[in-house]
Amino acid sequence: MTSVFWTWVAAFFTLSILSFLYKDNPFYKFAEHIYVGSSAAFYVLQLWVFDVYPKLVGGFQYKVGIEKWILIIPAFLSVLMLTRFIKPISWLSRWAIAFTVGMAAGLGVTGLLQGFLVPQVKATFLPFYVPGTSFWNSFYLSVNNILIVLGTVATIFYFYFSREHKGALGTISRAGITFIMIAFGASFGYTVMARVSLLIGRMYFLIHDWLHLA
Amino acid sequence: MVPLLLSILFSLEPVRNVRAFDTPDDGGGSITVTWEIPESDTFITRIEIFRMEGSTEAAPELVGYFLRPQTQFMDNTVEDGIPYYYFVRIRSDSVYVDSKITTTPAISKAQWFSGRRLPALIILVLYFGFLMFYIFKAKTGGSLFIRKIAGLEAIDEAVGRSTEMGRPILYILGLGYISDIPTVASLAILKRVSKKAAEYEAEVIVPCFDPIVMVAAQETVKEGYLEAGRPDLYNEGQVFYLTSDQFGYAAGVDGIMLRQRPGAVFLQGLFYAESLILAETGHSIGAIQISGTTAVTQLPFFIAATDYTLIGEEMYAASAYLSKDPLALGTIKGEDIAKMVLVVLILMGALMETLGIHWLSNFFALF
Amino acid sequence: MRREIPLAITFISGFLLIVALFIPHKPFGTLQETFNDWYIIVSGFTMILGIDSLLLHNWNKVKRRKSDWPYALALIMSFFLTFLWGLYSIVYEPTHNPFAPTASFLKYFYKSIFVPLQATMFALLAFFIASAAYRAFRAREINSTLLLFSAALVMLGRVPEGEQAAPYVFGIIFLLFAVYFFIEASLLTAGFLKYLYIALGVLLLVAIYPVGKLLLAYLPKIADWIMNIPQLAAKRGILIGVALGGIAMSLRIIVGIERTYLK
Amino acid sequence: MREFFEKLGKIDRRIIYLIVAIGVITPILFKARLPIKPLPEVRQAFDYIESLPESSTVLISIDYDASSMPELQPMLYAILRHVFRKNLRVIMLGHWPLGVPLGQIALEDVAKEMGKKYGVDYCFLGYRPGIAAVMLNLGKEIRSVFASDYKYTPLDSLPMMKNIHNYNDIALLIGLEAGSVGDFWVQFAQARFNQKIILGSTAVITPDIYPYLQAGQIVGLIGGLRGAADYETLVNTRGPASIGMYSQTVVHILVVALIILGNVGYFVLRRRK
Repeated sequence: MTSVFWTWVAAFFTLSILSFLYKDNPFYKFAEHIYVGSSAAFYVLQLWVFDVYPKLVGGFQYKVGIEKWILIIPAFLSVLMLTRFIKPISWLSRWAIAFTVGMAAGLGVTGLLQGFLVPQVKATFLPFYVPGTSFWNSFYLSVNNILIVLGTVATIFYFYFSREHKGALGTISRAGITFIMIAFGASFGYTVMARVSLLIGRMYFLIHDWLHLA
Repeated sequence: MVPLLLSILFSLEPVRNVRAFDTPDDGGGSITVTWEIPESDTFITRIEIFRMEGSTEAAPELVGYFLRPQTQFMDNTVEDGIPYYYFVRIRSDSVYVDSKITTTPAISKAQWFSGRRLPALIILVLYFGFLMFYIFKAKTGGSLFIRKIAGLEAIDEAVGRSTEMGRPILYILGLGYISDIPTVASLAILKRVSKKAAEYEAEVIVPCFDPIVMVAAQETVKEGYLEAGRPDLYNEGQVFYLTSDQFGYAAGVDGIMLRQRPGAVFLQGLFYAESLILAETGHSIGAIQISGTTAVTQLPFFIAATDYTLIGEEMYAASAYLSKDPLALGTIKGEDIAKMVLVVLILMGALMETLGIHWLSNFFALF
Repeated sequence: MRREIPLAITFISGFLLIVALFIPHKPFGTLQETFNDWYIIVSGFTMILGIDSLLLHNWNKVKRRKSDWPYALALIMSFFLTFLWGLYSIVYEPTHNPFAPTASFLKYFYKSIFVPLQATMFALLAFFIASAAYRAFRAREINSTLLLFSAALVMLGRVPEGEQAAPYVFGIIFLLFAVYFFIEASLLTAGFLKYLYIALGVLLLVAIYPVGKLLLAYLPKIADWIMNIPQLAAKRGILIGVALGGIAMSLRIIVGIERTYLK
Repeated sequence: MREFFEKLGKIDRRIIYLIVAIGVITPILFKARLPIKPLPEVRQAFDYIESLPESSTVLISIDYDASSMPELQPMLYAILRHVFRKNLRVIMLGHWPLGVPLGQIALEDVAKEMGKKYGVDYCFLGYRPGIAAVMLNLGKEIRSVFASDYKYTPLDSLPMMKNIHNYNDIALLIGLEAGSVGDFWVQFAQARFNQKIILGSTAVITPDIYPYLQAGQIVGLIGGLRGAADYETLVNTRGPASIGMYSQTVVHILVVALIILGNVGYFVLRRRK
């Protein structure tokens, strides 16, 4: 019996959200507010159980020496953040923000350098001629490589900012935007299937689990 | 039975050239052991690595094993400064044979410089050099040109039109945390938007996904209002937190769009699948929408559903473009020069690969 | 002082992280993880500010009886009910963890309220992707036409039996284009352009059959090729730009040129 | 006439939503099915499970959560049906704490349907933090990370677990992936312990997993809803995936048709201006 009840609850929320497609209405408003409120609480619990508790409380319990006492720094930064509750000294919270923004910058440099810049440049070092199993196979593979190298270069030129896109630069950057547009179309088309899968999942739930029609 | 008999017939050969040495470029606490496997490796069912602490006389301890032929093992259970000796045992079912014990002691220690990352350091220093050079050049005067970016030109117009219609402006910072650069770039655009809004006395609403981003956004909007000379118009309730659930956030923002009917919607920052939910709802209420993200997978949806889109790097250039700060513009020039260097590098690399010369790509593979 | 100290903190934390990339020795080797742990702790406490903001925002609506205030009340109540349910699971249930498979929090709240809400919101995308495609994919000029074609090819190339439908779909598209060119041509006075349009129209009509055959035989391969060659090239170009721009942005933050939340 | 084309260029979005909804619902309601030709990599996965001797043990890892459910849950049901039908034993665990319960729901469902007994034919271990640590310890002794199952029953009290200690005792590992955990499985369980692995993945990450298949590091790959539909076809059950395939094709064709209609309206109006 309880499982029937909970299936109805799930179906109610599913339909309430879907009703949004027609127009804003009390059911959507209700579901939306319940969703925002309960998910906020959900993430507070998740943050506590999976992050803060093991990292801070667990850290103070199990770590030793410097590794333990250094945890005073984040605890202090946390307190600074909370000074926002006290208006006259709320500017102290900027110190904590400063740390997080500095972290963003540091991680930005190291992450982009290692994770994007170098691997992407290296992956573009492709030979213009590939020996294949036959003439046409070789031709096909070589043309593909040439297209990748030229497409990458043209796209980079599209992002050249400090000169008007006229003349040769204009021609290359227009080729770049052509590549970008083909890419966006393909990427859009590629995603449709995954999104429709989600809808099928919900519809199947309604028709099969709730209404027992199929 | 058959492998056992065979291994007795052929007698299992021990592995050769066992070497143990401090793992290079690490923070200590690790020794790498390597060896060579004899030809008859098809009989091997198990490889075991043994360690002796202090001297070759000490009792051997099993520190690792493989169930398939491998020639390298990293022992991460060692302590720095203590000499260790190793040998490797290979088994064919119950039959086994040991290698010689390593003769030189292996002592692990931490390194102060990662030689492996030298190429990264070179590239970084060069790039920073370009950027700093153009920052200093900008300092000594000389104006820099920057091409028109339609999405940024449209900001003032969007804020203005929204004000004319008597509607608020909705600014969405996406799902990024403050430790993501796109979020910081978005804050720079938010500052400009809130300054303009303050000049027009329009309201800016900023619902947030992450509490730290909310705090930073509050400070940013406050600064924007202050720069416009209207700190009196700012109230903390404009920038508020919703929820840290991706689709809960999308549901909440959709609700705000439908009920507060903003005239202009800014979608700037890091977005995931919810991008299209937000952009389509924004379109359905007839708002002017200016989007921007570095998330390549979401760009097609922004292009399709919003009026203007800042593509990738354009978003990073935005703050320099909007502030017209010569120092920031200097870095844009530096970026462009680096781009040209990379283009040359890519073409050169491809050409070298064609000719069968691989050192450049090997240099880049070192990371 | 109010400005210098934050700038100094930003500089030091950013600079240290960059330097740490090249030093494996303690404490630099693990600095990134250490900072990440700190960040998580700080963000955990900042959540208090977030929740305060959310609840206050909605409580004000209730207090001032703004329109839709009952919903704001529902939001506040759902927050506390969920939170208390989770606490109940922590304190009274044997696993002491609301996210354990046996916890009532996960079994009922998560499965029957949270998941349907999340999944349905996500599923709305199927509708939006259709309406956005319909509205935006117009063959305005050459680039948007290419966008349209690559989207249609990949879309049909991904589903079973897509190659059966594709020849008809593209046949119709070619036919329509041909008709369009003929109409254009009929309205022009004789000249190069007129003959060009007629030629293009004829070309499209002739192409319908071979292109259909080609799609029938190779559509999934064509879709893969678009994803693997031109799509990859453009994505790479964008990512290289993003990396350069992001590093420059980071440098601007570290040296204090970029200071959004400070004057 | 002009009005007609004008409407064609500006169909109300709600009508589009309705068309999409009908396109999805009708095939499900009428249980329409497309003749599906399974992809070779899915057949490879199926054949491998087919070849396992009776009462071998299969480990299933749940590495996804609710947002990937529509793609991976049908896959899991189809795999479980196949595995239980072959009288294999199932151990389930997972690395996404919020997804693990979804795995349990499916396991209990299918076990009930096929009359399987807990502890004898299947068991559920749950989640332990630390992806790499869990995987490495499974290479030595499963009890060092999972001393007990999710109900705190010691593993030794479960008859099926008596002789199960490490990868040597597990015939096959099946990982259902929405993120990067699959890479870890290959890196640790396959590369170090030669564990046979089949991965099921969401459409988004499938391209990242293909190289493992080509390199022979995994013995089968089931990608996206399409892969799930293929598997359902092979196992000969009618699940949401194969039913959904018809909807997929219908919706894709509908969207392309809508784009064409929109363009017809657009061109006619542009001509008239």
